[in-house]
Amino acid sequence: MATSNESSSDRYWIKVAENIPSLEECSAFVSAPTCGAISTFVGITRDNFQGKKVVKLSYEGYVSMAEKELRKLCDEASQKYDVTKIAAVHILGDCPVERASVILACSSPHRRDALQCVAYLIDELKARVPIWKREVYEGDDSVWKENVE
Amino acid sequence: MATSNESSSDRYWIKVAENIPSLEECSAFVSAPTCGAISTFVGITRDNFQGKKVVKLSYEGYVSMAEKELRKLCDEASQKYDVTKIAAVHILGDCPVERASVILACSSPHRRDALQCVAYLIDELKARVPIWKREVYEGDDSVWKENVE
Amino acid sequence: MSGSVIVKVLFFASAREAAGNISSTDLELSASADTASLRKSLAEKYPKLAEMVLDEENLTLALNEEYVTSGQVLPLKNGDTVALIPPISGG
Amino acid sequence: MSGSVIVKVLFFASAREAAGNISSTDLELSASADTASLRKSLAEKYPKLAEMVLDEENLTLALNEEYVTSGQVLPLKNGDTVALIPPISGG
Repeated sequence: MATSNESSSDRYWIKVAENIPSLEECSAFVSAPTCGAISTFVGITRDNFQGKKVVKLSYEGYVSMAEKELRKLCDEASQKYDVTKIAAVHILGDCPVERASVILACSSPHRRDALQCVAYLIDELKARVPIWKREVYEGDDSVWKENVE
Repeated sequence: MATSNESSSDRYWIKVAENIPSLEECSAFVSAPTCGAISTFVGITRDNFQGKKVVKLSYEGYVSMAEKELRKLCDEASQKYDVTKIAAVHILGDCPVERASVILACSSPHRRDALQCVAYLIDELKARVPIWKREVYEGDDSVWKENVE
Repeated sequence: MSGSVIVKVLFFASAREAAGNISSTDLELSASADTASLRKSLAEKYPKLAEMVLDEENLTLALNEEYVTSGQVLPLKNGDTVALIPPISGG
Repeated sequence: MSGSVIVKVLFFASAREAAGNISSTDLELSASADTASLRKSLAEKYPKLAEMVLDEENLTLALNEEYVTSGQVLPLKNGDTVALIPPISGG
């Protein structure tokens, strides 16, 4: 599954690229016989923002640092929560409406750790990982977004 | 996708049966152009419990009431959280190690509602939905489980 | 039928096993029957179920697919369905 | 080369646009250069970037793929990579 071009290990599947794995693939990666719970989060392009029609999001990243920050994040999450495996992938380039821009998945023996870990990961990703989103509206107007948190 | 045998509507996909949809199908069902977030939870058969090797779980349900309780649960969750669609499916019959027994998926414009909704759903499902789990160990010993929460 | 009611009783999981693997039965009860007296009737009819069915903490009833809450006593009428609900373990 | 250092500067998102769509450049700086003086050098070299690059709240630096925290001033040495990080918006 994970190729040598990807930042991965037996425990983590980290990827920041134009082609990212599907939700099913991320879920399958984190699945393990010792785990009773998998929790996932998928960030998706919405069709509207403050009354304006969104055509697509376009993502740019400092890829090497983004993957490095994601690895740190996974290490921290693994310290904080009893999780077995983590998938953390983020798209680059264009992301049309209803397409996934980010997929996070965690597995754990018990549900609370899996659920809390995913929530932690998306919050920290939005705060720390150097990736930028340009929101493109109908009529070709666009703006660089900022995560408010 | 949803057939006439299933308890569903445009908003909910509720199913308690031997054949349940996949994670991908649940995620696709809840996806909507207005939604920026999908959160999911998958409960899976683990291979061990307190040192004993688990061969499989076997689920039994009061199906009509289980689906009714799930619908009430979805209605409550929709009141409590800004969610757009919910999938809530639970397997009946045998569930071998690493197979999904329950899949929950929520979609929302923003992540916090989706994440919190899924956590709420699994907690309440475990407390209220009349489904029973028999844990079968190596050597054919088995026991009816109780959700402690 | 005046003077009695017939209710369908559904048995699940450990309750089904204790009742000799019966999944459901129709019971004829007095017209004044309620959920409390039903527990007693079941305890008499299925001795191996007695301890469980008389313990409201361990076995909940559902009347027409609605949980009967702890301490509640509801009258039964002809055609009602009562389910015996041992501790649940979905998920 | 004694007397100066050469650092690679990476420009992202709105910073790249303000620098005239330059993705990266090598800058020769004095041997005493640090992250604060780099901001000034960039402001001079790219006037349209000046307001942004001089505002630590609005543009963070990363030195060799590590964030430079607010108020921190780090020396630069030959071969360092400094990235200009506008407010991030991943997820």
